[in-house]
Amino acid sequence: MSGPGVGWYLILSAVVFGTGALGVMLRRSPLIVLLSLELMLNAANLALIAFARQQGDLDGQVFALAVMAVAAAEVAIGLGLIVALARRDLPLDVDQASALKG
Amino acid sequence: MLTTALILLPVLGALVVAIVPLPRLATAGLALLVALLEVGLWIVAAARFDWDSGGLQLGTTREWVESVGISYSVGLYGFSLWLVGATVIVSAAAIGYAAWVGRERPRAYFALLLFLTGAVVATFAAQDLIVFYVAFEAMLIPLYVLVGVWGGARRQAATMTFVVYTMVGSLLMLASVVAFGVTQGTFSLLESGTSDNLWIFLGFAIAFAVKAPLFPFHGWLPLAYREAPVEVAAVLSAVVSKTAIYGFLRIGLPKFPEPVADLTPLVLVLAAAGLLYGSILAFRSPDLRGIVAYSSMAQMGLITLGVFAANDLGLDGSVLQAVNHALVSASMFLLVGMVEHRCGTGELDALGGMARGRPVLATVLLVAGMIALAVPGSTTFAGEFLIMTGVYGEGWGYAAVVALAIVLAAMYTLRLISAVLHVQPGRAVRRDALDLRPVEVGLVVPLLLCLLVLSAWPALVSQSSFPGDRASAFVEGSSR
Amino acid sequence: MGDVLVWLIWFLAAGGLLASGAAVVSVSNPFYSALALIANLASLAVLYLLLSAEFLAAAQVLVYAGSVMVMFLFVVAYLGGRADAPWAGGPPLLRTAALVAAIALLVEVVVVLGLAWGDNLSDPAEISAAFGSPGAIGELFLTDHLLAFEITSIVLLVAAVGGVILGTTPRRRGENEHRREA
Amino acid sequence: MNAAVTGAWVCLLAPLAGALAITLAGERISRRTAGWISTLTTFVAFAGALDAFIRLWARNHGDREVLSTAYTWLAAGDFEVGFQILVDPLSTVMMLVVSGVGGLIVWYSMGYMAGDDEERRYFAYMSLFVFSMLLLVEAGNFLLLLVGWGLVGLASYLLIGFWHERAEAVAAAKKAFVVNAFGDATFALALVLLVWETGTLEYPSVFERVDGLSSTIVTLVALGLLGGAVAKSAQIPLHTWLPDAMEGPTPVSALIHAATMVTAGVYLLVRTSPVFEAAVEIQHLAAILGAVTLVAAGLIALVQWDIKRVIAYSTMSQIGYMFLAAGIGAYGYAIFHLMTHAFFKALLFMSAGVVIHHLHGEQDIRRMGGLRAVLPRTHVAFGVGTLALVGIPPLAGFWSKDGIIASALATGGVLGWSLYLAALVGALLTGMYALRLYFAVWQGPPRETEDEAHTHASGQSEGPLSMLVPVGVLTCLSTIGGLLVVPGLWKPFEHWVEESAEALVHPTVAQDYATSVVAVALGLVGVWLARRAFEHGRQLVTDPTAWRILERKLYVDELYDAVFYRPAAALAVTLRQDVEGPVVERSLDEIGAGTLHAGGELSRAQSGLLRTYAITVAFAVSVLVVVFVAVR
Repeated sequence: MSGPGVGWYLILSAVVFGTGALGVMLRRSPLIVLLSLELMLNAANLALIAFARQQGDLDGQVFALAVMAVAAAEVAIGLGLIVALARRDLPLDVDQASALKG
Repeated sequence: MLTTALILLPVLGALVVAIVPLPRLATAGLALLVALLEVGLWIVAAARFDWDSGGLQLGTTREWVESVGISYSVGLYGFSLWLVGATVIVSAAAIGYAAWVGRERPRAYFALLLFLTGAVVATFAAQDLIVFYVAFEAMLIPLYVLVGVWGGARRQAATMTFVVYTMVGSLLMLASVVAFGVTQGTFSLLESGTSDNLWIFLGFAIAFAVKAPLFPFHGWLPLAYREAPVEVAAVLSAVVSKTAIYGFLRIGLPKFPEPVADLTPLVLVLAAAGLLYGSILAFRSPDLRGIVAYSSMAQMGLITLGVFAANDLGLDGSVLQAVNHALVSASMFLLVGMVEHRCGTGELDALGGMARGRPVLATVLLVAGMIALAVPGSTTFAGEFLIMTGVYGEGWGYAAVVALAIVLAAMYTLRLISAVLHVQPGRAVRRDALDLRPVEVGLVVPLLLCLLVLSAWPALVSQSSFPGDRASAFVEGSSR
Repeated sequence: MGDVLVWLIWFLAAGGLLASGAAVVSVSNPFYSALALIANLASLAVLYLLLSAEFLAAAQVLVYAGSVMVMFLFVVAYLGGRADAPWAGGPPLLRTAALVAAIALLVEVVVVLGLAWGDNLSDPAEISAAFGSPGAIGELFLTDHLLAFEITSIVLLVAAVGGVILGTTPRRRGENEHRREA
Repeated sequence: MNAAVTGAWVCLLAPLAGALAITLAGERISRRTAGWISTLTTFVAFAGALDAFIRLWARNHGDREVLSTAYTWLAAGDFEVGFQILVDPLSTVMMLVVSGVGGLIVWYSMGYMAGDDEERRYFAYMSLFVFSMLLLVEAGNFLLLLVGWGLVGLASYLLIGFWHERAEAVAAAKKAFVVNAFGDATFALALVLLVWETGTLEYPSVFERVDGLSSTIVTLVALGLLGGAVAKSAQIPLHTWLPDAMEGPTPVSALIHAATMVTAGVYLLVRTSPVFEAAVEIQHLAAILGAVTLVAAGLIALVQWDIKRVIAYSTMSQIGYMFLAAGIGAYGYAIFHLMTHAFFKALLFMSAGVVIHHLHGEQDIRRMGGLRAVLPRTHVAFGVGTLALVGIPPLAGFWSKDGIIASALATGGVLGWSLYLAALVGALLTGMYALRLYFAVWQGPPRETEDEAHTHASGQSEGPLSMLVPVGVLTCLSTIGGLLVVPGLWKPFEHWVEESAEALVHPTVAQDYATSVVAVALGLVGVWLARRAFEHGRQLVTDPTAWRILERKLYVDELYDAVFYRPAAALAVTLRQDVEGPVVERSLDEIGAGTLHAGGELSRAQSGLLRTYAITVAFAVSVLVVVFVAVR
């Protein structure tokens, strides 16, 4: 393989993952939280695919595909929730959706 | 394969009973039929069992989670087969009693009882720690529900204490199971070696001590035995408590030789204390169930003494006594239930004089009581004698405690018998309270017949419980 | 020469990835945020190609950027102006903690990678030409990972049903209320 | 199988079969049938015993010990105990006594119990008792002996409490059982020691190995066995249950509490004599306890008003003689006295039973008197029994009791002389209390009310044939039964028994005759004293303090109550109130409350804020990464 080694891809993946995590932890808009989550999932996918390349084993790619499917499912549910929130005229703010407070 | 069948039959029976919407009577009949089939299956198993070798038989082992060494592994040793035998017989009697009394929501009730039976059998057959743990826990679920839904007035409190105690024990045991399995690289009891880790052993020991219950861990016992439906109390004290003994015999002693050696004095002292404590409390208990419950606790102390004596006599004696106590305790609880059913109370003050005009009740209660107090010649006496002789090896004091307990047992059992049967009728005893009905006789007498057969030949159990009748060699692990 | 080209493409893709990622998180309008994520996905697809994952790259673009993000944009548009929420807010302690946690994770990963750098991270296995082709992946899915495949499909189905239920329930209740009022 | 053994097995199992048959048949058979089943099976047992005896007799001297094992009853590891019987001279004698006297008494019961509505139960219990007693005497090892030992206790419990609606009867039954359970427990402890020290419980093997044991062990074993014997035979200090046991039906008192079960302790001492000979202090202790009991019981008997209690104390006293004999090694005489005592004491009880039957359950001798005219035949029987008890030649008691006293004389030393004196005092006391009873019941003016006299004037007054025949047979046996041992002339009985247990002392003929003169003289003095007291209408014990102490049985009951029962009961109450309640049960509440509290505190962490959760997870993950790296 020419070009950068797997390690570089992994570092890239880590940085994107960290960015996504920051978004999840800092943003209050549920839409952006959801988008940040996608970012984290994609970072993980990148790592999976990088390892698959390095090991020469397709299992990693298969796994990444499964992750994509699950991410799609997650988006469907997440958007459904957001829409439901909006329908009930609730504020779109994760800090105010705290009915599960113990 | 036969072992798997013994486990699955009641579980599948429970499913069928729970799902098929039959009328009340048909449900009860179906459940009883399954229970009797289970007894029949046990007889087949006993007939196929090679008693001369006494080693692990009729088993199945299938890989389950290979990477961490979990397998579905079940099978029976001589002593497991005897314990399973006691279980299936007691369960059949309990289910029969429930059918006779007629519990509310019969489908759920009988399904739970059958499931309980299957779980207990699986516990006695488990040869893999994970299987053991799963079965041990599966046993608790129906018990929680049976006590919590069908129990007496204080059933909530009874269930809560029972849950708290058993869950603490279970969690400790889970930790120990995992720790043991991971350090050994396998969860199979057949393949794993021994461990000298005191803490892992303590996790198991406390779980078993709660289940038995041994002396300071018996806080759940008085309420649970008083509030549970009487046939559930019978199963609880008769066979569920014996899973602790199986645990000690199959896991505690063989797998943890050094911790056992370190802790034997402590366990023996606690067991002896429990024996006396239970006997003394039984002696002043104000109601029938209290007497039977505390005497049950005393007996568990006695059996534990035998186990931890860890010689041929003690171990054979404790298996024999475990089987005996299962049958005795179930008969006593069922009889208590029958008396309570007639009088509406188990208060000793309100009872009495029931012997007059009720010869069958009197005879049956007397026979059960005499076997319970270990009159010489009974199989319980044989068991106590073996345990007493065995535990003498650990110190003369223990043998003396057992001897003292014999006297106390005579005192509290006679108190129970007299309070029910003798002198003038008590205020709760109606003149027209019936003698035992044929159905009731049919429930209790088979248990007593088993006891009488064992009394005529206790060696039947004591000789065949361990491979080659070398109990101490078995627990020392050389035969694994 | 080929090496240099690959490095160049890699740098471009990586730069796009990081920049668009930062944009996703930092832009205050979800609409732009979603657009930035599309750019992010496109950069990723390029990286996948470099890693011989042709099928995944295509799927990434078609499924993710194509359909999932479109759904996103639809929702953002549907919610309209109300969707705006303040960027951060909350106690400053929270913000600090979030930063610390994210940086800690990053540092840890980098340290771990650094520890393992010398092992065999830089000498990837030899692969055949079919590596990452739809055929190879499809074969794996229908043989070794059949169960995972089926379960994924069930998850998707459940998610679809869930989405429908989440979207429809309140409207029905609203209708009933209207009827009752009328 | 050896023929002698066959008879013994038949002897053992016939009563068991009877008991089972009666229990299982329930109400399908009449009461009378139940009585006949019980009686006949007991006589079948007697026939079996006779057969065993004759066949054993036919064998050569020194070859009269047959051990027969049916199957392994209990086994664990190397330890095995068979269901086995030992047929030897000693056990055949006991078999004959038990099944013979037992058969007569069961037969007698059919008349005595007629009309009781639970006759079937009664006969089932009686058969069970006979089986248990036979098991006790035939047992071929210690454990089976203990089994029989416990089962006779059970049967005794059942029969004492037979009239279970009477609170006294139930209490007496419980007391008897618990005291005997204590004895069983010490007995069992002795067996535990034997198992550990000798590895076996078979008589011959144990007796072979007993000499090799340390003296401490042997002493403890002997002490344990003695505890069992003392409890079963109601010797001081475990004697309190026997007088109370008189609450049971009179035939039960005759069979269990006079003729057979209570003498089991003596049988035990003789059967296990090698153990006691190896622990000679304990053997002497048995003799001393016997001597104390025979005097104390004789004294207490002087102040009793209940006809059955007088006889019960006399039983204790006579068993004291047997203990004395066994304790000094006069085994032949101990067993001989056991047999003659079974004859004349059963006779006394059964004739007392006729009296009680006649008086509709009246047992107080103050309301009796002058029955001689009403019950002439019973009077003769009772008179023979009384004289045999006192030891007037040539009646049965004379030969056996004087043999014991002479053996004490032959033992010599301080111990021998003390025992000798005690035995002689006992002889005097026997004359006093026996004749006091006789005079109070039979002589003097009739004290019956008129209509009672009428009721019984119709010839049936002495009961049905089933009562009279056994009384008659026992009268004959009490008269001639002692002739089996005539000092200086022949002693076939003694020789027979000593094949099983070689005696340690053999009184010379001179000692025998000298003793006889003294003892008979003392007995006659006792008779004379009783006669004088009766004629003057006063009691033999005149001092009120002494009377009270004796009437309260030397306060032993009160002592046990204060030392054992009350502390145990108090301990139970204390444990229940102060340990079980507050510590065990309350701790649960505290655990529950603590859990709730902790839950409340912990639930604060559940803020409901998504972002805090996310941050927590992130921190947790970063910690986990460190852990994983560190672990590797």
